[in-house]
Amino acid sequence: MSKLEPTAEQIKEQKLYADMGMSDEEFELACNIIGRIPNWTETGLFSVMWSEHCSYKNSKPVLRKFPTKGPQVLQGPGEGAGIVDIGDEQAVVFKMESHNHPSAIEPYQGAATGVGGIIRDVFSMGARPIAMLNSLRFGELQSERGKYLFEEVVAGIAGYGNCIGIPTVGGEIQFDPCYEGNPLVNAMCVGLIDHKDIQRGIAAGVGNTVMYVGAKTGRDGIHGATFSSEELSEDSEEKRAAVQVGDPFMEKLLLEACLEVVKSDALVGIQDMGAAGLTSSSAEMASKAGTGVEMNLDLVPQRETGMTAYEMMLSESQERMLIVVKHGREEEIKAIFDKYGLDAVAIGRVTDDKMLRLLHNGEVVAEVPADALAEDAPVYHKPSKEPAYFAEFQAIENVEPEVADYKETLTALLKAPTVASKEWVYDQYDYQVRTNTVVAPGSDAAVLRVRGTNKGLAMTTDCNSRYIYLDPETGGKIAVAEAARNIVVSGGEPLAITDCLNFGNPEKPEIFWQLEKSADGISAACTALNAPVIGGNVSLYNERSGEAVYPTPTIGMVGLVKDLSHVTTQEVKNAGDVIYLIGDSKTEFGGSELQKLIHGKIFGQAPSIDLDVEAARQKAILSAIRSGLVESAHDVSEGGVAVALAETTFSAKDLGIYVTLEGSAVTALFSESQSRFIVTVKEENAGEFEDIIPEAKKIGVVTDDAKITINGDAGVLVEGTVEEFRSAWKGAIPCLVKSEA
Amino acid sequence: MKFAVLVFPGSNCDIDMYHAIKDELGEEVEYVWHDATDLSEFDGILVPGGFSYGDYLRCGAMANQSNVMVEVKKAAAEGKPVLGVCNGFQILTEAGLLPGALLRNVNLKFMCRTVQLKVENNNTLFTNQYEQGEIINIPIAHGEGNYFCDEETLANLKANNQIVFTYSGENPNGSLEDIAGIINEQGNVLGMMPHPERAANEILGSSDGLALFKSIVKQWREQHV
Amino acid sequence: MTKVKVFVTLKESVLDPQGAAVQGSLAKMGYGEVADVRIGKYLELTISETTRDIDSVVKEMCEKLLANTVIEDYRFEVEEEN
Amino acid sequence: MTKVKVFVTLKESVLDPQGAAVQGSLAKMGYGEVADVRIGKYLELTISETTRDIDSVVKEMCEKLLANTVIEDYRFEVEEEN
Ligand SMILES: Nc1ncnc2c1ncn2[C@@H]1O[C@H](COP(=O)(O)OP(=O)(O)O)[C@@H](O)[C@H]1O
Ligand SMILES: [Mg+2]
Repeated sequence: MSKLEPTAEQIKEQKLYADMGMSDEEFELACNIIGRIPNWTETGLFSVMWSEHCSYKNSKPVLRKFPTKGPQVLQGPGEGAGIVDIGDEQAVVFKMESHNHPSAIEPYQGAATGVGGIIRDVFSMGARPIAMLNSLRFGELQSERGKYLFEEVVAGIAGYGNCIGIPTVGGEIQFDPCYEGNPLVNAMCVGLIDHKDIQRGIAAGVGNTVMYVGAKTGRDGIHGATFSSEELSEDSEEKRAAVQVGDPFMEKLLLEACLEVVKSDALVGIQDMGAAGLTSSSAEMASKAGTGVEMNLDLVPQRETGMTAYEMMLSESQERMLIVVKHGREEEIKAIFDKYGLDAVAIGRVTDDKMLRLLHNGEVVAEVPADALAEDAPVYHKPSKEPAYFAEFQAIENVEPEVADYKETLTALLKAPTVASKEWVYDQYDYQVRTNTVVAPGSDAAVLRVRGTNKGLAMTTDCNSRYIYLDPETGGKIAVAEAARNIVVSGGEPLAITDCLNFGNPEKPEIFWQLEKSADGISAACTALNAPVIGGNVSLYNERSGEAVYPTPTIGMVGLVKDLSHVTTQEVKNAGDVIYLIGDSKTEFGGSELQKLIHGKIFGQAPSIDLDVEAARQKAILSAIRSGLVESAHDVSEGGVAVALAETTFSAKDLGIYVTLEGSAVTALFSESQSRFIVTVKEENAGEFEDIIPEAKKIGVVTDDAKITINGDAGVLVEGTVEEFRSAWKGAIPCLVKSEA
Repeated sequence: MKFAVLVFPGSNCDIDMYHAIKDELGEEVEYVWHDATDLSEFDGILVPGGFSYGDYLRCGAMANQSNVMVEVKKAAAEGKPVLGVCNGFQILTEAGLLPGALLRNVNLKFMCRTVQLKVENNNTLFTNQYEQGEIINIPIAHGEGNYFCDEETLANLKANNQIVFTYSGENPNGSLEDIAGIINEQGNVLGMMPHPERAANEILGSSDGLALFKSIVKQWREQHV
Repeated sequence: MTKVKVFVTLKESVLDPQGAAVQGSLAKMGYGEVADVRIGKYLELTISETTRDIDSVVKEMCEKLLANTVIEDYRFEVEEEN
Repeated sequence: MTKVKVFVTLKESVLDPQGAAVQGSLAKMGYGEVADVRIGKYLELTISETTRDIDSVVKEMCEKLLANTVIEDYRFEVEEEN
């Protein structure tokens, strides 16, 4: 395999760097930094570290907009994962990451290794991973390929998460044609840590030892980060180096060993080898510490023979970590990894010259300033331009669609895959392992208890990308607000968010505009709802054959449930309870499920949102929950009030609802106006509840007949048994997956 | 009473088992690593669920090669209670401590949900706190829980009353005769796919599993006072 | 180095849901002529020089680990050394 | 009826976590001479009389369903009809 590598001159003259995704200017910059033409290995180091995936060179200016501070934030963006205080010297650690392009090529392994990667980010901070969530986007399950991608991605997430023994407790899935060729697979991991155990990825202390731990390095995933920073095309399959295969068993051992190692004061720094593997971990750890790192690649555990320095440095083999250990104490650390049967090999040392220096076969094969790789990537302020469609959509007036049969329409909405039950999916996830899952998938946010305390953690992922496509700024606000609503109705108080910005090609000004505007919206909502951004991930170039996906900045939010007695779920609890609707239903159908159902596409204005109203309402609802007045709570999202009401009955035992909605029927039933909630309260608590939320409107009662009855101003709008609606809602996805195209 | 929770590389329900015993049952319990060579200090052996050795090759196959399994066989022969749950059940069948084998679920998918079990035999050291025929809610979480054995073995299981739990209503995985849990002939080794340790506290949805552990302790106390 | 190929298959009497699923998919895809599919494992072992008798060593490994003889059959082929 | 045996194996450079774990177990069990284990799938297809060319039909099925050619290689043997 070791064919002759091109010389520095050849790289320059034949512009070989271009194949690695480097521009002429970038190559020139690299030459200037090191004062000569980089050799093949060095060119590889620059190209991968300066890829969008590693350097955020196109998205940095946008990310700077995010509010990242707050008294609760212990670690903001910049490390493997962000950290938020939850009291009692404990903290929660979380982050979300994409694995879109690998999943488009090999959905099972792509999704599985995505899960593995984000778990490593969390335990490399010293935290015990306690839960996984995900956010997925697919085409509409009409084509065989589309179904295959969906089934395999879900199986991959399940396969990895179940095996490693971290419960997958929540997520969200939307189906739209724009994701057909470029599905989105975002995985989020939440961990728990004691303040004293918090680790950082630094190579501090000149003379300390750099150790390689975990799986052996192979030729898999070489240039993965670069690949993620390009559009998908027909020849993507060929372009891809060997696909990475996840080994959750190896990762389980690595996880347990690392959590033992972080208790040792011999450990100085730890970082996972994610994108750009050995290169990014070593360069970043040195750069953060203001040191250099020298590594002898002959010592790197290798799975294949004859690997070159270039291949080793750019490999993205999974389940590996780089750690820095106090000089002289390597054996203690090695003993811990030995117990788990893992490789732990000293491969280098920390130096004082700020260089990343690589030795191979007795020669220095690369010598590059660590900062140049980790910090000095060029930053681009891409041109931004409002797309023509936006003005067109804004000019369309909000009108109420015509609906002939309300019951039929509600049933059709419940069957729409985006609204339908996701049980087919989460049935495949072990959401209970570790026995902390108090609220399992199926309600709004998942809630886990914090063992040994009376606290809980609520968590959710949300993003209605249709609204964001229509109006990125408003849609960005809604995404954060919706996540917060899900936390609040579950009894939690939002702590912070992580985000995953999935967009098309940022070199197109219209795409960059979407990115910018939605970041503005997200920032505004985070500020209003007191939920700073503590980390995230950017995935650009989500396009297939020139068609971009909807702008999809997924939000992952974690909230604190101060007392487990506050935990609230969406299903109604007792016959006779009063049902309240909070918030007005306006003529807002842009991007709604109803619009999609009727027209087969979305257009017009996104629903409006007033962040002050949103914040005040969320506060009021949380305070009513904490006062013990609330039996069930649910936010209104896709499909409007009718869908939300129906959902409150689906896991209730033999209960039904009888409600009367005011105003124009279609709007009352199906509008997607924001900041609305459905809450049930025991009759005897109604007065006290109304004192806390005077704007709450009594719309009906919980019944014991397992029927859904929704009346309008002029009589019955929808009437049927819970069972008929439930079976439509539950059966939709299994039916789509099985049916032939 | 003192319990051992075995830990193999890749076990992941070990802490669930540990906490069910310690926090919910209030008995003594310790983790025991797979290379242990002595289990004599323990009164009961718990083989937890998870993915020992990744469940690569075949569920439970590699775990069965561990040192500690020699000791488990010894403990079983001495009549100590041995409980295998999920992957633990698979390991016990691989070890030959229980007959039959567990195949892939008929729908070929991993399944996580709470199912109803029927107590088919309450006259065992694991089930004396249940009513005969009682229906209990216990979670399952497995991809290979489809119990299989040959006809002769099945006839024996029936004749000796070794079928302890069956799935009631829905059979989630295609198990022969709806079998969810079986006991050995001597009556001291139980294997089951559902997770009683996950049903030990109402806050997690059910506490129906607790009676199983209470049964073990009751019997042991009766014999050791 | 000796290469050994081990084939592990489910016994005739044991149901093979995975094989049945594949057969069903093939039929849907237009391969109705595939009447039956059975899925097993195929292992390639690379064995370095040993003083032991390869056949009996491999048999032992199969019995102890590679196959579960309650539900599976196995057979193996030892390739010429090279 | 024609019997076809299909062997699906992971590509050379693709990690085989199963094989690695089995090799580790065998070593612990005292079979240190097993230097490498790779695990693949072994399928037996029973094909009823067909007018199509068996070789090309099987190849098609492998490409479309039986092997995941992104990470796997396959080969097959057609047995004598009987
Ligand atoms: N990919 C997934 N993985 C796990 N759980 C999921 C997934 N998608 C949806 N769910 C669960 O299904 C329930 C409904 O999801 P969703 O309709 O997105 O809720 P909401 O509108 O309240 O955000 C939630 O409990 C959610 O966690
Ligand atoms: Mg919700």
